[in-house]
Amino acid sequence: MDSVANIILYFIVAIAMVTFSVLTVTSRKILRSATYLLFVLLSTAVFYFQLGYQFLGAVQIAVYAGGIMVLFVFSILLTRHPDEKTALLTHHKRMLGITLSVVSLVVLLFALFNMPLLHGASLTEMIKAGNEITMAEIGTALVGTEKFQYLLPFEAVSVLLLACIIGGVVVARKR
Amino acid sequence: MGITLPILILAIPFTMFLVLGIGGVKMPRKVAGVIGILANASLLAICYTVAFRYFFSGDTQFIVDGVRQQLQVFDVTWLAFTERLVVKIGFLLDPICAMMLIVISTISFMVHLYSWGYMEHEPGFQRYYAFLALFTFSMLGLVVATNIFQMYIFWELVGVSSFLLIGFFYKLPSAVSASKKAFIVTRFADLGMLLGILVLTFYFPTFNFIDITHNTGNVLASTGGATFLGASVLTWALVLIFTGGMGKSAMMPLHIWLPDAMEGPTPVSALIHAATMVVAGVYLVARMFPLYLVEEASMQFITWVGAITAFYAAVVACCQIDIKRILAFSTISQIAFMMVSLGVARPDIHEGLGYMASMFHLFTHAMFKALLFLGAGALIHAVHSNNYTAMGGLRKYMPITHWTFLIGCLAIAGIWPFSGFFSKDEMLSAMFSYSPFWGYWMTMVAGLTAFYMFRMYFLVFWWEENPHYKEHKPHDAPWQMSVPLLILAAVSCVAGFIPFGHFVTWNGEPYDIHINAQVAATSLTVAVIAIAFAGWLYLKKNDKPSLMRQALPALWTAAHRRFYWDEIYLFVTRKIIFGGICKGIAWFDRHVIDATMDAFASMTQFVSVKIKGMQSGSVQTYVVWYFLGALVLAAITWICIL
Amino acid sequence: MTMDLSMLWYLVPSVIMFTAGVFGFITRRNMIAMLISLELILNSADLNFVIFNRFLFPGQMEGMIFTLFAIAIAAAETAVAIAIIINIYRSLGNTDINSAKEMRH
Amino acid sequence: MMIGLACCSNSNMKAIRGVMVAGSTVLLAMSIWLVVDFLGLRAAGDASEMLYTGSWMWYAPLNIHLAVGVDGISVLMLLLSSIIVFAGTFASWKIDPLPKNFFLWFCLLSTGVFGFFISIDMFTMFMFYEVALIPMYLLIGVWGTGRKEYSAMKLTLMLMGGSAFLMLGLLGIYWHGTPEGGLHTWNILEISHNASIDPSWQNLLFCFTFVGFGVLGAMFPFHTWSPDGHACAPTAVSMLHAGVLMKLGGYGCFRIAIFLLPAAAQELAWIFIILTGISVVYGAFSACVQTDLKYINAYSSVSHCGMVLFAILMLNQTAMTGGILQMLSHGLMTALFFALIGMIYGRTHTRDIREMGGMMQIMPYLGVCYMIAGFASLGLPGLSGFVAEMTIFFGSFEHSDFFHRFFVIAGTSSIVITAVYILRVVGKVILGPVQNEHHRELTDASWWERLATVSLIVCLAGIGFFPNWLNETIRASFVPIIDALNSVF
Repeated sequence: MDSVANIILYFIVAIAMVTFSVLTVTSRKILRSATYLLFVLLSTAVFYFQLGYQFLGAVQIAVYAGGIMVLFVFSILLTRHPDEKTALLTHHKRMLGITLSVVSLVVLLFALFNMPLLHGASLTEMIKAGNEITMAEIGTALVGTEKFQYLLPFEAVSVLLLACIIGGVVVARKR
Repeated sequence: MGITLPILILAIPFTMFLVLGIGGVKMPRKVAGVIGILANASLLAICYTVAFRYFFSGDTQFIVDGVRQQLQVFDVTWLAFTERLVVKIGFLLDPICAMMLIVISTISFMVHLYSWGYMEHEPGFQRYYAFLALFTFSMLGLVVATNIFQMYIFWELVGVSSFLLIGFFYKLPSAVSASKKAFIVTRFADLGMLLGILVLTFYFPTFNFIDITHNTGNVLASTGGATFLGASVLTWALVLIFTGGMGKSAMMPLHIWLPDAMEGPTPVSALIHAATMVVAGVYLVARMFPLYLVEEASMQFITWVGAITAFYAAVVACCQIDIKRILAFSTISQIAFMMVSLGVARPDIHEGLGYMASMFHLFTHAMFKALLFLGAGALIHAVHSNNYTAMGGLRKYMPITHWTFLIGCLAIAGIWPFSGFFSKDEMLSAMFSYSPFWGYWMTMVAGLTAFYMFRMYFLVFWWEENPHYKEHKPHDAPWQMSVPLLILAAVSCVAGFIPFGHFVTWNGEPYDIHINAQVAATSLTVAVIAIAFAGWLYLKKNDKPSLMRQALPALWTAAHRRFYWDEIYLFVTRKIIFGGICKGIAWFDRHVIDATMDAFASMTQFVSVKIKGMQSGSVQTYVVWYFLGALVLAAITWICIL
Repeated sequence: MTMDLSMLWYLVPSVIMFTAGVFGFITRRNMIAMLISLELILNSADLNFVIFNRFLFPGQMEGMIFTLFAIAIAAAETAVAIAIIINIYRSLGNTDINSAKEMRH
Repeated sequence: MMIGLACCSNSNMKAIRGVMVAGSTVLLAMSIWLVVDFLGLRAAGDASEMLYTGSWMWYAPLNIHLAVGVDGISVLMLLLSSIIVFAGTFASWKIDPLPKNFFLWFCLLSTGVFGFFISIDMFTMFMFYEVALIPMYLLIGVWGTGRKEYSAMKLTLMLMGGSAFLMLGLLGIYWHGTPEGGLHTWNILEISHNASIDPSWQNLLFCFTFVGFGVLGAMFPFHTWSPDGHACAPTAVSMLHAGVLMKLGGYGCFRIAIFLLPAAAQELAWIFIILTGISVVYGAFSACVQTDLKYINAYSSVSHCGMVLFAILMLNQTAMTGGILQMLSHGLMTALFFALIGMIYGRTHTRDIREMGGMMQIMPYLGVCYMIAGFASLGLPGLSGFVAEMTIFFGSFEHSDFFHRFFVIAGTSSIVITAVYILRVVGKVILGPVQNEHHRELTDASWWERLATVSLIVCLAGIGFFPNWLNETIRASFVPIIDALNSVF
């Protein structure tokens, strides 16, 4: 049995998430959709918190909502006027998009609701059942080489990020 | 008999061909001429030695109890098709071969000598001698063949040397097309011969002449009575082989190449298209004579082809303007005479008189026809035209040519005591003994022969003088050309008295020639009447010939145009084979076969263009497809779960 | 029935976010907008990782670590993508997906 | 070996020529030595099917070996190839752009050919076959003339299509060629000894392999790559392709299709006899109306190669021997033809026979050579074509049923048609008056061209004059195949 506050929080966040997702992809002003995306990302972060992954939530806010969004905004401002509207979609394309998304949504939801595994245990039990994940654990996991420890991917990602930095500079630099 | 001389007979002309052909370009004409003449003189000596030794030495190799033997001097393997079908190259010496050796070497020598004068100023004289040497080699190889395949090999080679010599003036389109025609027509005939050989050897697997002709019964038995389209296979084989002979000997309907072949230099016409190569067909039949005897039908075929050709060619010869063409048709007619004579020869009719007579005529005809051609060459040399319309009244200007030509004409007309009389008389009596119909028929042809020969003779040497002579006075030819004329004229005068039956008969046993008085009288009378008629028409310029022409315009035109054989052939080859079949196939190839292949390609391309949209590089489209795929998978899963 | 915050609850918004992302990705012509939609899809996937980790394997943290890496990679990917988009914008003058048909310019 | 030579050379023309001449001469010498040695071994009484055998494991899981060995036929084919490579080197003395690359591909092509002829492992055989095919695309596409891209593509695609069939056939033979439980093998000799392929499978596989090789042998209706390909290819490539590569088809047909699948060969030969019989006559008729010298020759190749396959399908020793002789003869002759056409084209810049004439007056040497090639093609005694054709006809005539007779007679009639088209060209191009006055300034052959043509003519005449040793060598090599065929009944 979850606490009511938790449930209310859930609903607020879920509704915000759904609304802003839809708004993100339907808004004709690109800067706005970026802003809506920010809200989606934030609400996701809230979910992470709620699910007990504080570090992850923090990363989500810092990297995604902080870093990536800035990139987006910059690029949007660099490539078009802020109030410029995207052209209206051609009818058949929009219809195609809507149909496809709705159909897949239906199919996915149908599948979700028919999956018995997904009901059952509640969040609180789960958080209680599993230990809270501490920063120390995460830290050890990231730099260890044992089973369930991720030094190699960690290094790979760092190299990847470095490559991205260089790549981004090379690609975007003025000729 | 040693093998040195026979090998030399083949080796000398071949070496000469190589020497003159490869080194000829850098050789001065004089040197080439001397080499050619000397080589031919030695060839002549060797051939005479061999032939005389064969006929007169009385060696038991050559003659046993008065019967002349066939002797394979050597026979080496050339190519083994199967264990039994082995092609050999060898040297078969027998009466007809020895006779042909004499004929070929004599005429070849005369022609070489004559050409020295006639061709001296032509470019490519060395090449000309090289080709002549190649021809001599091939012809000798043909007559000495021990087996039918060797004969076929050399048969092809004489064809090609004939092609080369007819096309000697290769800058002239007419010469080129004449050579082409000659080669293709004879090649077509050779196809028949090849098929004949294939059929024959399928049943009786040997090529060797002696094996075939001495075992005719076995050959017949080996076919096992098989028939095809109503005729026995042996008949088919023999008729097909004879087709080869028809092509080479210019029998109807394969005669069309010979008149055109006159585009070649005149001495070549004398050598190849009068004396030697064109009688190859006769020689072939004579070679296989015992086998032909077995199949009555094939003999009938030969007789009929010969008789029709003889008459046809004689009629056409009456209406030609070009003197070489007249001689060409006369050659056709005379060879057809020999064919008929062979066709009516039977062992039980005067011991195969027709065979002997045919060979006799072959011999005499070679001499006097070569004479006539060389004489015609001298005429052409003098007036620079082939047509009698450019001639007339030449007897005063060219006495030697005139007298020798007259001798030739008398010989071919069959006037005693010239050689043609004797041989023709023997042939006619053979025909009369076989069937009076053929006798009278061929007598009529003989009369026509006398008529057209003297028509030409009178038109060329009498009639009226051509006005051009004032500007350009004709004169007799240089000695190199006159000497052969005189020699051949002399031969034509005396050759008839050779007791030919002692030398050449179908089975090697001697036979005494005796003039059949009745036949001789008939043919002589006919010939004299024909000559008189010709003289009445053509001795002096008058309008009787043109009146006659106007009386029968259609006949004259038809005969002049050789009864439209060339046109028929042209139609068949140009329109049907070339225009129809070849063009059709080429069209089919381009537009059906190739188009099908191209269609495969363009279909592939079409499809790829159509589905190219899926690979547009547009990520959005990919996503759409991806999701559609995912949905389909989901649907499938769902169905499966249900 | 008791109001349990079960797995399903969390998955539904995630699914909706995902389909919204798909919709945006398919329909938008602006490359940045497409990138934004892509972020939505990615985000929903991240969220799913976390949800599954929490509800099915609460004692472990593979899902979380994976999401952690995913976020890092998403950041890298976005940076490069944006660099490319800006570059395209420089050479073409717009960021329309349909105008970038050829690889070389 | 020659690749190495060519690779070493820099792009200096002289050096490349030097390397090529040295290489091809060495190759020629080695081939002649091989033939002599082979004949010596045979004479010494070595009667095994293949000599100089060797086998190296290449890829064990599929039991692929690099197995080599030669019999009389392959020895002669090697000799033929090296002669043509030799002549081709001289014929492409002045190849224009990128001479090094040209010769490099040329060498790769010849490597494929040589490899093919010495392999007795089906897989390596196939591999070399492909190695020989691929360079064709580049050689035609880069150094060709006219619609070269189209032709190169067409040629490659059609031959690749053939290879696809072939691969199916070979795989089939591989899987079925061993008795139950045995180790699958690619080795031709082992498969033939096992003789375990089920007849119904044989029929299918025979069709696959025969069609596969038949495409390369220009069998009707898969011949259309040949005219276009030959017309556009550079001289040496035409020579090598028509002279040797098309022979791969015929060689494969008897070495694999007939040798390994004798029952099917007996049963299905009639289908292919019809097709090849059509090829023979059809090619000849088509050649009669073409106006491009190379097209004429390409169609004539279709006709002659049709004759090769036709002879092989007769399934008796004489005809098959004739088929091989025809391969040799056609290889030399057609190489000579293409060399000459290339030389004429190089001077006149046209191959249209309507625009040429009287070449004999302008370039007598080339004219004479062309006539000799023509005579060889139409089967003049004393040159190789005659020997080959006669052997084929006499061999084919051993079948006495109406069906075979009909096609043999049709085949023989092709010699007349051949005469027609050859003489047509000779009459128009070589003889006759000069058509184009500009042509009068052209020069006759240079020394390297003379060397190329003389080497081929000598071989043609050599076969034509002394055919019997070839005949005996080939005949003896057919014994195992004939045995295989006879064992079926």
